[in-house]
Amino acid sequence: MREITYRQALNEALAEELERDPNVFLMGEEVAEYQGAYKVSHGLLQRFGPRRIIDTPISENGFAGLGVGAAMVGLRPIIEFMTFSFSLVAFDQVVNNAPNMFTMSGGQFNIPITFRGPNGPAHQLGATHSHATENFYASVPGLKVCTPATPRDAKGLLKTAVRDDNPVLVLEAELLYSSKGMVEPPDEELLIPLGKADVKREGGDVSIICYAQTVPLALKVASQLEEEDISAEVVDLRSIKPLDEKAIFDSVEKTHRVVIVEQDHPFCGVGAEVCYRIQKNIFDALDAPVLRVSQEDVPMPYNERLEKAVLPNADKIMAAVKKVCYA
Amino acid sequence: MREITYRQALNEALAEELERDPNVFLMGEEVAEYQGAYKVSHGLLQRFGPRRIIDTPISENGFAGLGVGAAMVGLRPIIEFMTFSFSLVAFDQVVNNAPNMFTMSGGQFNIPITFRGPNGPAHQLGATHSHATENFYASVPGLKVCTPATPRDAKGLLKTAVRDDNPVLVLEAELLYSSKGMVEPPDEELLIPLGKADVKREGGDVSIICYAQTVPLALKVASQLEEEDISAEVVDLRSIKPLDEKAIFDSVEKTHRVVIVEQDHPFCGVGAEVCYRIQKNIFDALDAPVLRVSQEDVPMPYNERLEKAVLPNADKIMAAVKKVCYA
Amino acid sequence: MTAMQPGEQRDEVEMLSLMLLIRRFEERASQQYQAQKIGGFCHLYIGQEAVVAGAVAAVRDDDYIITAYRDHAHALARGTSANACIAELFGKETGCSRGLGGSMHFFDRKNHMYGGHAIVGAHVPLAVGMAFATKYRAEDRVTLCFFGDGAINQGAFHEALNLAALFKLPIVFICENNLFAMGTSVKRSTSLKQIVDRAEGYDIPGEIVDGMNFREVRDKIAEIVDSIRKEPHPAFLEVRTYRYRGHSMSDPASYRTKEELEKYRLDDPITRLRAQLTREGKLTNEQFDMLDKSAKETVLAAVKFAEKSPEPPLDKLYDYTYADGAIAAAVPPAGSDESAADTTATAGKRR
Amino acid sequence: MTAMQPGEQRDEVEMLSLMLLIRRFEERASQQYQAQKIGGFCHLYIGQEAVVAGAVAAVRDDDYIITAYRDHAHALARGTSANACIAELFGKETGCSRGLGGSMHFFDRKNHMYGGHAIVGAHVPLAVGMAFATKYRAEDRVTLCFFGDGAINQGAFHEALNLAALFKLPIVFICENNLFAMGTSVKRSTSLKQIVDRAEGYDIPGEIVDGMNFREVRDKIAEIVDSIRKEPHPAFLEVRTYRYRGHSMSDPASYRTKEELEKYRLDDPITRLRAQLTREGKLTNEQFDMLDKSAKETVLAAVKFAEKSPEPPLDKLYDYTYADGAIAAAVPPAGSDESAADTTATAGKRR
Ligand SMILES: Cc1ncc(C[n+]2csc(CCOP(=O)(O)OP(=O)(O)O)c2C)c(N)n1
Ligand SMILES: Cc1ncc(C[n+]2csc(CCOP(=O)(O)OP(=O)(O)O)c2C)c(N)n1
Ligand SMILES: [Mg+2]
Ligand SMILES: [Mg+2]
Repeated sequence: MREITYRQALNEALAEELERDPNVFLMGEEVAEYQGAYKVSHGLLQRFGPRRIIDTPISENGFAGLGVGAAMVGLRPIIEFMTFSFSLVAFDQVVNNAPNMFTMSGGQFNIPITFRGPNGPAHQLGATHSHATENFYASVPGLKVCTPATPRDAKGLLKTAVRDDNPVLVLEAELLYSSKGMVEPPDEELLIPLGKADVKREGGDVSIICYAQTVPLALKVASQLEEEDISAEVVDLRSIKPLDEKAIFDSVEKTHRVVIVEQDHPFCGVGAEVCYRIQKNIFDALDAPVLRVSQEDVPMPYNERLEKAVLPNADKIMAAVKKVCYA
Repeated sequence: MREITYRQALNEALAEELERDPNVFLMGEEVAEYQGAYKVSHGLLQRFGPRRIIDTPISENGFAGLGVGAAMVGLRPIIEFMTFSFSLVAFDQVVNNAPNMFTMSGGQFNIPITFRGPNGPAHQLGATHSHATENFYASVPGLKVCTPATPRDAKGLLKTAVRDDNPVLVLEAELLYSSKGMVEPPDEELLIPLGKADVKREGGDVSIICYAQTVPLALKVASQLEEEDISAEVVDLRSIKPLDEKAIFDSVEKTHRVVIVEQDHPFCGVGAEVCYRIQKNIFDALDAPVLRVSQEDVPMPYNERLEKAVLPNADKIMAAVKKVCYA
Repeated sequence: MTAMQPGEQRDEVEMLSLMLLIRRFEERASQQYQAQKIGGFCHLYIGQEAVVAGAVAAVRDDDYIITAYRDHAHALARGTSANACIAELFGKETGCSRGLGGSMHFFDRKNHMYGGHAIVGAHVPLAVGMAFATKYRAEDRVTLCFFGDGAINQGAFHEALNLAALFKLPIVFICENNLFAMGTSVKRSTSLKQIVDRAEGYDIPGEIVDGMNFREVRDKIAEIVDSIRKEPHPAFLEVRTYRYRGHSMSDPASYRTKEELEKYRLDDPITRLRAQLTREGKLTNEQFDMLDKSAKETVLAAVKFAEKSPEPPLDKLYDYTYADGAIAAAVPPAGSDESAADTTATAGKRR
Repeated sequence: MTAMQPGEQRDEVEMLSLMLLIRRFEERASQQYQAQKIGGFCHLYIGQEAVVAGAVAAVRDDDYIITAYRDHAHALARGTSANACIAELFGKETGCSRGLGGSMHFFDRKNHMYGGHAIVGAHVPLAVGMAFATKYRAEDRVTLCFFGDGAINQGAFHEALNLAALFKLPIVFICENNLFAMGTSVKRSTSLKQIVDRAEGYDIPGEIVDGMNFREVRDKIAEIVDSIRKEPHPAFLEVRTYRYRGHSMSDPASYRTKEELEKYRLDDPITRLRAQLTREGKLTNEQFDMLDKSAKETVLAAVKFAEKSPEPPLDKLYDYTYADGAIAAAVPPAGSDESAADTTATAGKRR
């Protein structure tokens, strides 16, 4: 194991999959000559050449669809959205063509494509550039959605996504690109299955269910809670879809109290889905209502103070935990 | 009161608002010369002329954006999507430009636009043409979403939508276009507020929460349940956003048991949101887990029998009701 | 003119019988739709037969074909059986999309028919992706992408054309201009005098051809494809044609005059090819009647076949969503006939 | 040539001082960004000043203007105060978008500046809608829609141009071709030899103008706008310009050579207009220095103003989402200066 950044982990995953399978290629805006808008694809053009690392014009709908078509005839495209806010102009290709093809063709055409890029609010980018898209995409049958929070998960999930025979969205966290963590050495194959949550910290009093950018936040709150003698378990979903019900239920059966920390908007968000499943399946295990901490239900303002107020934060999580614990 | 169809009700609403306010216009594919793909705009071209009833090419993203721009400078566009499945190619305009403008401009530009058209599965149209989009749009702050189930609601909600100073989506139900119901005479102004649910049938044992195409289904099941001595209350949400929490909670406080019948996909759907709010706010009122009946989480197959199996139906609702009642 | 002589490759009488098969198939589909044996939307190709027939006559069987929702003819032209096509309309397990796709979503991987796509314009980027893959693998396949005159005003179309031109992909964009998108005539949807002019905006060579004339379509596409195989590049072809029926089964088509329709009917593509062949002594009236009878019988037999076919099993409802579901095992893996992606491994093929 | 003589309308020395204001503003913004007083993305206009200055010099104050995210200059050119612009960058309540929009989302309704839009290409349909509204109301306003060379490959752009042409809307599409979209040069993004050729694909008249030359830009736009006011129609203008800085503050712009940058710097639009005016005896060196000093002072004062300004109140967080929230009362109702929608009521205006 060695310590690398989340960005490096993604870069290694890309390089390894490009190396392993000649059908894999990477396409997107500024992925090649510019080395990636966020440098995730740094060095790949030099290593794999312009046939496999391909810059595009600003045509998300066009190149997302190009990827789906290439996948129909046997390639395994990795399509980078510079950010998932820009995937909204390609929405139809992602939600209509990619996930429906297998059904509509009676199973003749599966679509082994990976859509990846940063997702969710970064820092003061304003309303158009701060979209968290996980609930949109997870709602669509035929898609899979994962949301790594650590370098290790980023590498392992991305590699698994590329090998999956279905369309998979890897929703990365821009604010975590420079964060560091321990990852297996490059010569050890690292694959993390989709649909397996990870208990990032064990605890007995409350389950904090989180993913992506909210994981470090939840861990921080969990440490603070220790001082107040509340033992929080931090469950990192890692995959939104498939969702690891078992891991969630196991934790809740133990703690009986749940706070979900999500980075999307609350209405019909990930928290709502997780909550539904918990109360449906283990209603009697709950000693308090499930609470969620999400973005406030407003378009993202630019002003820093307001942005902070819109985002989930430690105070809000803390308050929610206390509420469920003293309910 | 007289009996008219849902389609006529919408047509009257359009005509009355066009008549009332010269800033209102109707634009979309085949709305004018063809008299509407589903004849909702029948006769409007003849009455209001081509300046205000405007056919477009197949350019949903273009004319949705045109509507938003026109709304920025004082017009009140009604944009028809032939079906909301086609709104997915215009997704960016609907979720990025329309709802964010007011915030981004610091309140200088509100967007008084109505997007309307049939939404949700119709009959054997297959995976690309059967999208229920309510959870996508309701998840976006800045949008309002309503889903009329009766001719009266269709007329009253559409008229209110046109007068609202914000972007409102009126998600109509194709399968109900020819259904009939009592509506106030044309000389009586009919406005139904957004955000007010309607108890379509009173009952004491279980709350069936529904909207749009699932309302007649729920009412049918409620009658059947009577024979088995279960008294079901049918709450028609009418608006998904704003959501009428009070009406929901009032019903649940009375019945203590809830089945949500939605027409979208389950994952991060409307049912999940309604469930979250119930358990959060009136946890102790619940005698059983909240259950939802939705589409199965698969792309819509063409085959009729499979399509029926995917959709919510009376049997599924019945089973869910019995489960919550005998829990 | 370096066009190959497609006449050497595809027998014209065979192609005439294909056109007859398409016509009789669509008539039967219309009748079965009215008898409510077919659900959903159903768009007929009657009047446009020479377009797809001319196209398939000009290309190899392993070239890629993809189209919009008016797709029955494209499957038939590619060799999908009438049985599998009617069965699809009936939603049967024996259908070319297992009864899961329906009229608008015909697929036939084996015959290189890549659908049947129902969101207007949205399949044009897919076609570009298919052409991208052939170039990536240094194959000399050409992709034929069919779409209607209505599709050229979609953003997806625009982005796809620019990408194809930038990447110099081996693809023919074939606009089946039947003058209407539902009830909207081309002149009300497109800001141009002629559609083909739009190709210039991408620096893609464009041409117009008479879509009622099988030979013209075939020869023009053969010429284009030939030039693409020599040096990959995109091309645009506006094919002027006409649909005799309404847009879909529910459309009375009152937006056009009887006279207009009659004018085009007089120019019927089947009548025309028949007359050409007869004049040249390649076809007798008796032979034609036989071909037509056989087409009718094939379609009628297909209806019987479809009627007797089973529906897709209910208990597999959840198996069609992800390729790792139970159904996947039964399906040839993606790319099974498109191996060896690395150009270095494809000796003898064009780079 | 029926162009109005814009020189009669806008004093060229005034326009030079606008260009100086823009330049000094952007330099200060750069510095303040590095000092972390500005968050998010920040895209500078330095090098392109003649484009927007030429444009505003050619139109009326009540013509509509809308642009992409590189928008500081467009607001300043429209008369938004430097105070309100710096305050917006600082996220202050006194900002032109109340501190809620940020660098990419400048708005100023009063001055007919309709944003600052950050999704590439997505504002082009909005512009078409604005032009639609003016025609609907039979006003003789013209809409100027600015966008970058990168935007022309977006579907939204394509659909918008076709709609504008079909509906004959009074709009000028102004492509600020600065040769790059981030690190992607035009020749790598666009399948055309020159961008303006794309306009032909919509039957929209297109022209090219030297964007480093204020007078050329002004005169060409004046000529186009004049013709549009006579008879509404869309027009396309490719303005050849250059940005001296990186795409945004974080871009070292290593995709281009120092020589290329130097070549354009020698052609600096401010230097050029200054030289023209000096040569013609309309400006002395002293006057120029005064103008520059004043620009610098204005901007510095604006920084002070912004620093002292309050932030938008936290307790109104929920009031900016819907127009029926508390904030709505404070805002002039939509269309307040665009009354009387019915053409019959707009006597004396062109239909
Ligand atoms: C994005 C989208 N918008 C609208 C529709 C509805 N629709 C289906 S076919 C059609 C007309 C298409 O006309 P054209 O492209 O000319 O093809 P043709 O029907 O003439 O073969 C329309 C508007 C759709 N399927 N997809
Ligand atoms: C749909 C979309 N895709 C990608 C981006 C990211 N992005 C922002 S600006 C830009 C380059 C635009 O270049 P151009 O249009 O030439 O304008 P310029 O920056 O030169 O003014 C890109 C790719 C975006 N904002 N929106
Ligand atoms: Mg057509
Ligand atoms: Mg540029």
